[in-house]
Amino acid sequence: MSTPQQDQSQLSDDLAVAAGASPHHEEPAHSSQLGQPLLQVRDLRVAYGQIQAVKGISFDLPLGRITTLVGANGAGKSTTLLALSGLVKKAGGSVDFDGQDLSTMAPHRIVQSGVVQVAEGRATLTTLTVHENLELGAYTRRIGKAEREAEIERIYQLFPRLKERAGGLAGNMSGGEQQMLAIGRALMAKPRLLLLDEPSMGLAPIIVQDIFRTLREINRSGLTIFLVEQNVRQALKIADRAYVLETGRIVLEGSGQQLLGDPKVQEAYLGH
Amino acid sequence: MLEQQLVNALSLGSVYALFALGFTLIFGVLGVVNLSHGAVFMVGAYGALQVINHFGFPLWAGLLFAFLLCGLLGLAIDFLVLKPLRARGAPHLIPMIATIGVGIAINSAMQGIFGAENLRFPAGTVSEESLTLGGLHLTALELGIVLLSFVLMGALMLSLKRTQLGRAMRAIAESPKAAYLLGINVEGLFYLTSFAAAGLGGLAGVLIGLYSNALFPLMGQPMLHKGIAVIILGGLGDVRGAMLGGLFLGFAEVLSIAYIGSDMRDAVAFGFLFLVLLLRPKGLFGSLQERKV
Amino acid sequence: MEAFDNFWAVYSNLVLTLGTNALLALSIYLTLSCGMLAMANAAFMGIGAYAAALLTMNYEAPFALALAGGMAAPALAAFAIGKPTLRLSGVYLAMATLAFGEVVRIAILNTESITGGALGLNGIPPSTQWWHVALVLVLVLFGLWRLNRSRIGRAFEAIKEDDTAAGLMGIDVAGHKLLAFVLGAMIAGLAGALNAHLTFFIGPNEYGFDRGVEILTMAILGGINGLLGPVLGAVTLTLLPELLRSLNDFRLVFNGLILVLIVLFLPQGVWDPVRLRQWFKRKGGQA
Amino acid sequence: MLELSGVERHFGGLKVLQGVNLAIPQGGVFGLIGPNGAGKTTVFNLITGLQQPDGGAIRFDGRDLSGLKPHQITRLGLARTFQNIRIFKGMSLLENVMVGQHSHLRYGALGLLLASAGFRSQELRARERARELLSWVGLESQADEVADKLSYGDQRKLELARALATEPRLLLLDEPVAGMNSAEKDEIMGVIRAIAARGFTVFMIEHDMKFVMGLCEQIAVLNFGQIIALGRPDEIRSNPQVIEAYLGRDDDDAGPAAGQGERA
Amino acid sequence: ADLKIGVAAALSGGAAQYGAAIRNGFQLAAEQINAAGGINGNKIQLVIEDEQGKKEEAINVFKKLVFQDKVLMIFGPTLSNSAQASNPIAQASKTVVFGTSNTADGITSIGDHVFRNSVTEADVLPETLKMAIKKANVKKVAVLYGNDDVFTKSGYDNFKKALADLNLPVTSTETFAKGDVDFKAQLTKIKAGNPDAIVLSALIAEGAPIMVQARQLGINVPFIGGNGMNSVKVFDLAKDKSDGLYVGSPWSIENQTDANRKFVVAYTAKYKMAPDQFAAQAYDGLYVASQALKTVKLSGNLADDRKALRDALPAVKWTGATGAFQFRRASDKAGKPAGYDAQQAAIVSVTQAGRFVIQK
Ligand SMILES: Nc1ncnc2c1ncn2[C@@H]1O[C@H](COP(=O)(O)OP(=O)(O)OP(=O)(O)O)[C@@H](O)[C@H]1O
Ligand SMILES: Nc1ncnc2c1ncn2[C@@H]1O[C@H](COP(=O)(O)OP(=O)(O)OP(=O)(O)O)[C@@H](O)[C@H]1O
Ligand SMILES: [Mg+2]
Ligand SMILES: [Mg+2]
Repeated sequence: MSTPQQDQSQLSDDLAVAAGASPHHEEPAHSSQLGQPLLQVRDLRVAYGQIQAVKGISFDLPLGRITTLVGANGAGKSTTLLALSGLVKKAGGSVDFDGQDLSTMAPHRIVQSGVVQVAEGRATLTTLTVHENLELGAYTRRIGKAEREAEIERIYQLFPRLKERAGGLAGNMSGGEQQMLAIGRALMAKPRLLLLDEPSMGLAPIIVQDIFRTLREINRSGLTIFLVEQNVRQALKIADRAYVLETGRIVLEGSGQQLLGDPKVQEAYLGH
Repeated sequence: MLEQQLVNALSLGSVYALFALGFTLIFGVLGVVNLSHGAVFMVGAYGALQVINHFGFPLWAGLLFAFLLCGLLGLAIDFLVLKPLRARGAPHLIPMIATIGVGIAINSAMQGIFGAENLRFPAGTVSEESLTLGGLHLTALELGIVLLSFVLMGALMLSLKRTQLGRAMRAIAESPKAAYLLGINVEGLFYLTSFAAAGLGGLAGVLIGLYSNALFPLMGQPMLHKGIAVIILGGLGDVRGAMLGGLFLGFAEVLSIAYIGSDMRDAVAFGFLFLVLLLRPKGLFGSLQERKV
Repeated sequence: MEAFDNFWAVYSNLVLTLGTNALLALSIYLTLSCGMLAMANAAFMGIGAYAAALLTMNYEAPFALALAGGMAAPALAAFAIGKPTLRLSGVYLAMATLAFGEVVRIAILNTESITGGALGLNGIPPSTQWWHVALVLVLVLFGLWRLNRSRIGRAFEAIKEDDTAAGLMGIDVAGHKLLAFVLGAMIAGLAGALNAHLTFFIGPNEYGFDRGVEILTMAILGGINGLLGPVLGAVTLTLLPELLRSLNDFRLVFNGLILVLIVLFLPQGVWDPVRLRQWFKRKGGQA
Repeated sequence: MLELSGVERHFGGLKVLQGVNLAIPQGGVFGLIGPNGAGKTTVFNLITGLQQPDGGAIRFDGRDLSGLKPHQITRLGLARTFQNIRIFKGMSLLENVMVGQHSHLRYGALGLLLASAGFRSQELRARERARELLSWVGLESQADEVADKLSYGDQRKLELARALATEPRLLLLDEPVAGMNSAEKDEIMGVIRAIAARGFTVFMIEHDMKFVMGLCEQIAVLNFGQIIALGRPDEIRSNPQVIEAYLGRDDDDAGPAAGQGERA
Repeated sequence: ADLKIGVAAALSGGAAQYGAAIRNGFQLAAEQINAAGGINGNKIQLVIEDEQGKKEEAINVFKKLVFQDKVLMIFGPTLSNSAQASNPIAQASKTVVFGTSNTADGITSIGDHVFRNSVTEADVLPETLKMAIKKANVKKVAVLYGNDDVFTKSGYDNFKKALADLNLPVTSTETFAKGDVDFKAQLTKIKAGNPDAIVLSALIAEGAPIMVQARQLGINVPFIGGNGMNSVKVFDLAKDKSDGLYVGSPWSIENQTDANRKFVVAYTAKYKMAPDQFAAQAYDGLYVASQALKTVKLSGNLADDRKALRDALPAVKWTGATGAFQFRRASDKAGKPAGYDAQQAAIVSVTQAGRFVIQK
């Protein structure tokens, strides 16, 4: 049996390939300039019945960068991500992804256009096997079985634990194993924009390190990432740009380093 | 006599399985115990009867017509009733109750239109003479039903187990939200399922209507009761299970008639169902799964 | 007064049927409120009806005793099958209980010397008075209301939400499920006993699949968020065909469609306190 | 007070736990850590009776727990929270907590039906106690809200309050701060300290090292179904086997344990 | 004034096909009677209510007819079960209830206001059996019946008694349930006993497929059917497999009396389909009642008129579509006189090439 403690650089390369950052990765049509906004959100509002969860926020996700959204419990982070993926109804605002208007698009079209999310609570398909979950990750891509299997093999190299349990039902995996599966499955879709909702939740420290390291690696090879985290210190460390969300409003923004140094942030989110 | 009874059991089992295939499919994907399936089944039989009687359609065209007619009916039910319920996330009992209402409405509407009398397909729609093979009697229709149910099961099973589409359907069955996140056109597949399941129900209606030779507005109800037993026996939503459950019920019924007494038939069949569930709480072929804590 | 007499002469039976149907809806509400989709209530009703009718007809038992028998017999049956059956969940439980119902029906069909088989029991004295039904309904409602406000009601609800977590709260899950099941059977049996003494005749086919589904429909349609829901559901479903009488051949079509419409547009059932409150607020606001 | 000796558990061919020996002493906070899939949650499931061990024995206060139902074990004074939150979503916060007091309310059927004095006073006391527990975790202001509406972090707090309501002597917490930010973690840390100070014994699984190290007197490390280390936080932190399998060598500024321990 | 007569029939639900035929029969008769000037100048006004084939509904409908519509008498309900539940209502309110399709035992023991013109199978089946024995040389029979339905089950009880009286050996007795589509298992078992005929107590929806499937299994012996099989539907449903079915009943579509021919022609013209026994008995029922009504002097007091009708009815003799008819007093469980049953001669016919051929 192998532990995740393998050659780190090897792992990161594999992850980068698996994430679609390899040369054959399609180039975005319009905003091909690194740092230009790939996704622009303007005045996004979401309400659950009477409760306003997101109260008009605007932000950009620059191409090829990691952007992070941090905030306390219930601030509306997950809601924002769900709204981007079209899974909750928007009460207003616009979402422009590389020239396309996502705000009225059906959820499956959003995924097809390259915006893929690893949702909070993982959303693994518990009655399917680990392997089938990964196969379904490539649902939107019309690729042959051989190619699909090769890509799954790369995910397995990234998370050897998954390979050991490939034929087991995803529902029987431990919490951490399911989290790995969810990330691996999202990478199978070769996203252009990866939305991650608390990817480190429930993972052992060593895996958390891996994940943050690999996120940085995939990002370096070209994938745009939007990261929602409560692990604020880690998130800010790898983020190029960061927003702080409080009760549905963006209250602070800046580069990751700026916010790391911000006393308010330190007080509220970084603790002692 | 035993040989003949085994043949009888096979064909009865296939009749049940044929009905149960569409029924289990819709449960498997939409998670709805669709109690209007019996009514859809009846509409298929009546629909084919109309086009065969009035337009002189040959049987295959009648079958095709029934498939399409019921498929569209299934789509309409999905669009008008099930979709709004999905949209508001109603718990699974609610759509079941709604389909009871749909079933009542369809059954009574058909009765209002066509009357309550028994109808039948014109003589000669299929040959009613039986083939005699070494003392065994079997009609062409029975043979057809047996073959068709196996073929349909095989096709459905292959497409559900081995293809991305099938995996997608299972994904939806478990969690539409997760399916959306994978880029699956969930609503589209719901429609497709409703169409296919109802279409299969219509096919079953024609074939079983031909078999029993008596069509009446409530002909779907007894089938529905048996169908529920069948899909539970087989494991809900499991296509292979529907087939095996159908055969199991067919054999249980026929053998209890042959060796215990026909007045105990249903007691034996349902007693068995009761026992099976106690021993295997998810049906004979349902996968037993512990819940993750 | 004469108008009332006249009304009562025509509709007394309907009103009393409302009462017994309300009891049936409450009986399934009890198991639903504990998270069990048990559909043996039609069978329990049948067992209660036969037990009570046989007590009156063969042993000339006083009515009260017959009613007690009509409660005890299904309670015993529920107790006997409850332990193995209630391990099942969801639709599987529904199916096992339906299968039990079929077995009961067939047993009645095949024990002709006692139950009259398919021909049923005839000439049951009509001892049920309107106040019997009313009293029983009030008592059952009161009992359930008290139950709901106690630790047992909370335990039922917790089991419905998540039985594993409930077990870890120190709740004897199996025991409480059995309790709900047996109490439900008693109420259904009582409804059966009252009904049998209202209609002169009972037969095995009245307690089959269709009745089981009808009972469930009444409860769900009315709403299972409170005690009034099942009662209103029973009222709706019993009155609807009568109100639609003038539609003749197509009345069941409308009956079915109205069922669908209620489900579509009243998500919590007919009795939905939250919606009603909002509604009143809006009204109040305008005034 | 809790003792596992030679506990085994298999799922099919998968040996999830192999001869686990563990003794949780009375008082204080005891930690269990280990890689994902090591079998930690399974240990909790075995202790609370949700699953039965395939070998070995589990004793609580000297009493063998084998064959007992979950509710019987709870009544012995054991309570837990879940890794995947399992609150009663349709009930109010107050009701959630009152469910926890189920086995401490004693009134008969008659008392219940007639709303006897005993019934009323017990219900009243339960309600007050529930409010008190909610205030421990800082949720008293939302006592009458429906639990479903709570955010993730608040749901965890509610689970904690609900578990406390069973009046346990030993409290098992499965990743109590997963999904919380550091301010909230501090809050929960305070709550757990207060609980421990009140004499409850706490047995906790957590991946957040700062949290674990800050709270626990003793920590056991589970890897591939076996205990590979047991000791005080500083011993564990520097155990090379643990670092290899679990903690990793953080190349960031803050050093192995604290740096990545912000959350997990 | 109009004479209000209530009809409670199952117009929806599983028994609707009988209820519909019954309603047709009544409507045809009412139309004819009214066209011929009514009864002593009064027109008949039918108040038709759907009782769905359910006992509770039948009770509701009876109460509505008796107390709200204030009808002179009630025809119905369709099923014997419903009659057991609803007829006591009529009896208690001293209103005549006249069944045209209730054949179960004990209906007329409910009380002296309960009448029926439906011949009980106890009277008919022995005749049918005797004829089949005579014509087809039957020495032993197998029995097949629906055991979950009052109608077919009480038919079976009467067959059983008649078979015992005739000392005819039974090779095997098999049952089926309403809604079954496959009977081959039972038939295979029957075939193994090698009977000379199969006694069949079934309704047509199951009876016709049974005949077809028997022939498919190579069973070519005659069927001896009960009341439920006496319908031209059998030709429609069983087509060329319909030969060799013996049925007995006071009414046969082939009975060439004037009254019957007139009925069949008028019915077929009005409803575009052939009548069945249910329609014929309903049709005759209204004529029987109208004979009684002719002799009643209406006072305008409902209770008095109802009583007068009740007293006039037993004496009626009438020859209609179902042949010569008169009432016969029935007794209750204690043996005291109660309601009135039908006294009629049965006609036995056998199916041949798509027709009923009357056997003599
Ligand atoms: N389905 C829902 N119905 C009603 N309210 C909801 C729903 N989901 C979330 N909320 C409310 O919306 C607000 C924002 O929730 P959201 O889940 O987006 O927060 P979050 O920032 O992701 O918090 P966490 O860190 O706990 O995951 C919260 O107040 C929450 O209670
Ligand atoms: N019901 C089951 N069937 C099969 N395998 C199971 C089952 N339950 C758990 N497992 C396996 O047992 C192993 C231990 O699971 P467990 O949940 O105890 O891990 P854990 O230590 O709590 O991990 P994490 O920190 O990720 O929550 C995992 O590999 C898991 O896949
Ligand atoms: Mg969130
Ligand atoms: Mg765990």
